[in-house]
Amino acid sequence: MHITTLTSKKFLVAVAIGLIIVILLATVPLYSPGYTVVLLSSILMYIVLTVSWVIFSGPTGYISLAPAAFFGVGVYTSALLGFVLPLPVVIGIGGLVSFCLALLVGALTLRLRGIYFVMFTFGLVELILNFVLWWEVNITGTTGRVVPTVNNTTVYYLMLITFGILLLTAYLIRRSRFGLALQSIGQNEDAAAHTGINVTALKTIAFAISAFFMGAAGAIMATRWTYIDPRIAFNPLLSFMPVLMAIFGGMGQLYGPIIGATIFTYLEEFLITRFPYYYMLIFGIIMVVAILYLPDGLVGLIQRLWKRISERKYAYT
Amino acid sequence: MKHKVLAGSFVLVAVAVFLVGVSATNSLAKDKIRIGQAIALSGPLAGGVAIAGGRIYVMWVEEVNKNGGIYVKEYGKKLPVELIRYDDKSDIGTMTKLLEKLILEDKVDFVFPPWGTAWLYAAAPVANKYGYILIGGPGGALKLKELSLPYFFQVLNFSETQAPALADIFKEVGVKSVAIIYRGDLHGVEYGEAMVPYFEKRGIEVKMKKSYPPGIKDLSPLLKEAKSLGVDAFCAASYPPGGMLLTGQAIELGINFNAFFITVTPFSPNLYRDTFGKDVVEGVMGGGAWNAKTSPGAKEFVDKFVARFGMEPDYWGGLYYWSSLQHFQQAIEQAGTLDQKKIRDIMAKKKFNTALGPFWYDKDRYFVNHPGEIGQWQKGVFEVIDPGKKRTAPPLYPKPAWPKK
Amino acid sequence: MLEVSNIDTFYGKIQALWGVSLKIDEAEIVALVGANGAGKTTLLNTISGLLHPVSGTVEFLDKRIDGLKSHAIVELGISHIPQGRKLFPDMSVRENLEMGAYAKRVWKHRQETLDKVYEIFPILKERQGQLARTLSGGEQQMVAMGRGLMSRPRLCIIDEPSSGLAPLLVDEIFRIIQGLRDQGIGIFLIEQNVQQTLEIADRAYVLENGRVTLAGESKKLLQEELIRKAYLGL
Amino acid sequence: MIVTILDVVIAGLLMGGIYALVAVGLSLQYGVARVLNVAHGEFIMLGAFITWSLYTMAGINPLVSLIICGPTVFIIGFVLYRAVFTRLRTSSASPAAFEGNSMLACFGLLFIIQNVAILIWGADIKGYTFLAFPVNFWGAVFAANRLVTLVFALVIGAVFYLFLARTRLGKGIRAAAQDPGTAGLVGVNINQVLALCFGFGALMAGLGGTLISMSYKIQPTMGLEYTIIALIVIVLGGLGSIPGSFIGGFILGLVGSIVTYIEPGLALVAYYVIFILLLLARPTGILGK
Repeated sequence: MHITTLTSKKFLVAVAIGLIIVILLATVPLYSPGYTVVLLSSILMYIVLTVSWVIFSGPTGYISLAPAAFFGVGVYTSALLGFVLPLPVVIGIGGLVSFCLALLVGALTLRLRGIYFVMFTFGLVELILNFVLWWEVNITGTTGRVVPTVNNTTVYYLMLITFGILLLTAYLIRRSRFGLALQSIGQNEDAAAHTGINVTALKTIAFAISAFFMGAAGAIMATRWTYIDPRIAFNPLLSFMPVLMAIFGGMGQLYGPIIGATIFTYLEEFLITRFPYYYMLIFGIIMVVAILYLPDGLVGLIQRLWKRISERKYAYT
Repeated sequence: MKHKVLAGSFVLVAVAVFLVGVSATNSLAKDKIRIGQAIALSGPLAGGVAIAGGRIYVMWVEEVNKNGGIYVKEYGKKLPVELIRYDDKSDIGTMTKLLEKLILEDKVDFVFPPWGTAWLYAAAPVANKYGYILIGGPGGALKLKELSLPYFFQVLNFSETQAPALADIFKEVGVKSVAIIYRGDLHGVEYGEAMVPYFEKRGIEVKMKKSYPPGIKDLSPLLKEAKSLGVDAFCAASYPPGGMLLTGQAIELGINFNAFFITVTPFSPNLYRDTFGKDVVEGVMGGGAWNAKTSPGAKEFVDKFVARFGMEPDYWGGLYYWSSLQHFQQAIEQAGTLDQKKIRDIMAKKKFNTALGPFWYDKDRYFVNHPGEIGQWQKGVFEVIDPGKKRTAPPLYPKPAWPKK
Repeated sequence: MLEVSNIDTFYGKIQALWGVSLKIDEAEIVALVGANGAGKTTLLNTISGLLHPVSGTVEFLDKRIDGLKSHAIVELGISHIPQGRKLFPDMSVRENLEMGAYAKRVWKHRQETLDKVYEIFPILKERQGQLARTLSGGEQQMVAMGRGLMSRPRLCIIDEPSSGLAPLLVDEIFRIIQGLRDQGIGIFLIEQNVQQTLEIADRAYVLENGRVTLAGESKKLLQEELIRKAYLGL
Repeated sequence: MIVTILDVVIAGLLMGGIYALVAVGLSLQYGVARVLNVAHGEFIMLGAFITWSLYTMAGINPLVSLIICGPTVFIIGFVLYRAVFTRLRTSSASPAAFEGNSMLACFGLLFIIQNVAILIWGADIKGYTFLAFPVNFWGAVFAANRLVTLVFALVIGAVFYLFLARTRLGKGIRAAAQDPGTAGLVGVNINQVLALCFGFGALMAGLGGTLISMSYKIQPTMGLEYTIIALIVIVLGGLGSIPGSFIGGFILGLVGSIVTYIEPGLALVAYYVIFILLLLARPTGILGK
């Protein structure tokens, strides 16, 4: 970034807004009622899943339906280690296990492209789900596990910190050579390979970084559920939600997925509680209409609005 | 950069609006009792909610309001009941979140349980944490006992009461060997495992015991294998999708056993008896037995249910939930307040009369006075065939062959 | 037969054609010459309905066609043989040719038309069961041309038929094009091979930066100093 | 022993027929129209519920319902394509963007259709009994309704294969799948053909729903389960290929049947193992290019 832009007014405004948001979020548990914390934790969870999904899938264009696998691995880590290790350690381990799984899977499969990669990642979730289910029923003789719980404020702060680290990571990746290389893979993978980029290694690392945060999110959220079984931990819904939220928000900018996940989750919550019997119908209609009129997501809408505002400004001056 | 600033302000406004919206609380004069329930209205569990249990809560609220409400001394009047229902999408994370919303934000007076064993398991500690009474409805895992939550009352505890009754019936009619299959989930594992020792203790040989994954589309190999082993009885611990598939395939393939038992599914007259036909299901055994003959209250409940919904209730937990709610209502009236702690203490100690007879909880807050354990379809009636005085009809053994169509 | 009057066409946000006018009659070969990026393909796509002009008109047999979709234009009798062959790779040669007769007007007669096309390109009859993807470049060009003829066109737009072909094959293709003219079909020919094209063409247009800069009989254009310098390298 | 092997193989083929039937329509929708229709199972569900309603309320034979369900669901699919996807195709920046956008739209449709079905029919499981008697093959016994389903699946698949291979419209559909731009140049009305194609995919789903309702109990939330099976089958067999869907379906059916015989708990694990191994070994599917 240029020195002049660093000191420019706009940048200061952006930093100020960012700071206010951070302060607001960090102090929420101090003054607002208990449920806000619960809802924000859940929104933050979806933001973490969506932003970490975008780290890999945004620039490369590979649509991964594996979030549920990495999230579930985190959930199980929490269930297995939660009673013996302190929670922050468990979260780290959950992330690391997901990271390693992603390295393995990535090295094996990232040569698959397009729909085949989509299907593979989806199959992976189901394979792990069904295998864990079989293992628990036939080898350990149970299907459910109890997860130690912590209070809501702790969950909230852990999720907020994870989100902060994730945001920083995502920002640094976008601005780094690494991010540029990922972008070029998305534009033209063969050309990228010819310019000397180690395509497979880069993709695998990006995939694993994104998996780390999903695993961490899983390890945190598991503490809210008390009881888990394979169908709960590896719920395929959690694979689809980040994709939908990212498309809904728009992937061109870092803030797109954040806005997408926030509005999506809040809207869902609103509909589910106000119109429990019609929620899917209304939500479905909103999804179809949104995609018809906002093909570039909310980011596209914001950019268009901004353009109109600034054009009008210039027109008057 | 420009649109980043715009986006930032956008988020800022959203956060502000959100916080303002959330912190606006409503303080009204007490004119009704508000009860919240996060339950599956969509997703894979919605079907189960519709056939078993989901309607009982609606009907109870209507019944209470028809009588003017629940009398609470503290307010000196009868308070009508309002049921606030949210859809948990069959997702456990959504359910816990909505339950906390009901408690913390909507500040409901009481909560009703979600649907499904695992869901109940997740809901119980949440309600307990806030000191809310949770009466366990549809779902009954023994493991919940381990958590020992003072505000949690368990209504269904079938796996430990049904298995011995089933073993006794089998011994009585002369079953020598059984095949057991069970669904790979908490329900299946608990029931599947629970049956084995009771059978073995009574000298009944377990020749086959296999799990199957939820979602499997063909159970015929299991039926054929059991048939080839020549077992007398076939027992399945499954949920409605598996139970319906299993029965359908047994009929289609003409594979019959002297005794055919499924834990969850046959209890539903609407789904099970009416889908396959009264003659077809003759002799099929199922868990969770009671019927209109069990008690006068049961008959009244069936009549009310038929009048309200145009069909019979399920003969699994329906009467239990209904009675647990009647017990709950009497506890509130006796407490004369809406204070959870006071009501809880009364519920834990007192015995009240309900549709299924006297209703009380044991020291672990488990309900034990069952009207029956094992039922069997006989001429279109789900008869209780437990040994002893609960029996409404003797067991039909061997089960007649599936009728040829 | 075809009359393009004063059209402006945009490619996305960029204006690619500026006030282009031209006409083609029956039984004549009209060539379009121009450098890469001059707007040749844009012009063809505008005629065949893949793009629509922002202003100006395209008339075919005295009927306006500039608002029609490409499938409707095929029905009227204009056939577009695209650059780079664009065959259906997983269909057989015969099926590819039959696709040329997809227009309702000619579908019923496809068998007779097919026989005629096989007369012009005997090699295609031998290869009729083969998948298009397995053919050589020359054979693929023949399929593309044969497919173009299957719609029994009044006007044939042929985009770069000689690209990537051996000289002997190019001669063959050009002979066939002349044969088509002799049957009364109008030909609009776009070619890199300017010398050979102008030799067989009756008239020609030169397109530069989206504008027609020269037009006239091709014999005369061949003598033009400008053409000789810019396109023939003489 | 021989009877056991015969048992396992026939059970696998019967199951495979159902899987193929479920997958064929999706293969068409994705292979040609490039819409990854995650609401495919919802169309199957609609077919099943229409059949159920006709059977239980008017006593109409489910095999007769095929004639009613197919066209009804076809019209729904066709209209939906014209209303949503035609516009989406032009507004999306690239084919890849269209695939993402159309998937999101299909999720919306999934929600809408499922909710409407719950409002109309209620969320509970429903079913009826039809042709539920055993048929004996050299000692191996099978359900009549599943045999009928297999026969119809094969007939429907064959008819549709011939339709694509022989008719003008069928050729237009195949041409549009291979190169939509050129198909337009030779006179194919692309928007119409894609909409028809989506409609035909829905039609197959509707017919599949009718046949499935003879063997399985149905509920409004059943769709996603079948969509997942269909996705596996079309990836196994090759996208857009009708014979591929049948090969993929039969492989899945046979694997399921063999594994269920040995260790039922691993049946679904086996599906995904096969699926993942095949993707790694031959990512374009057995009949894919």
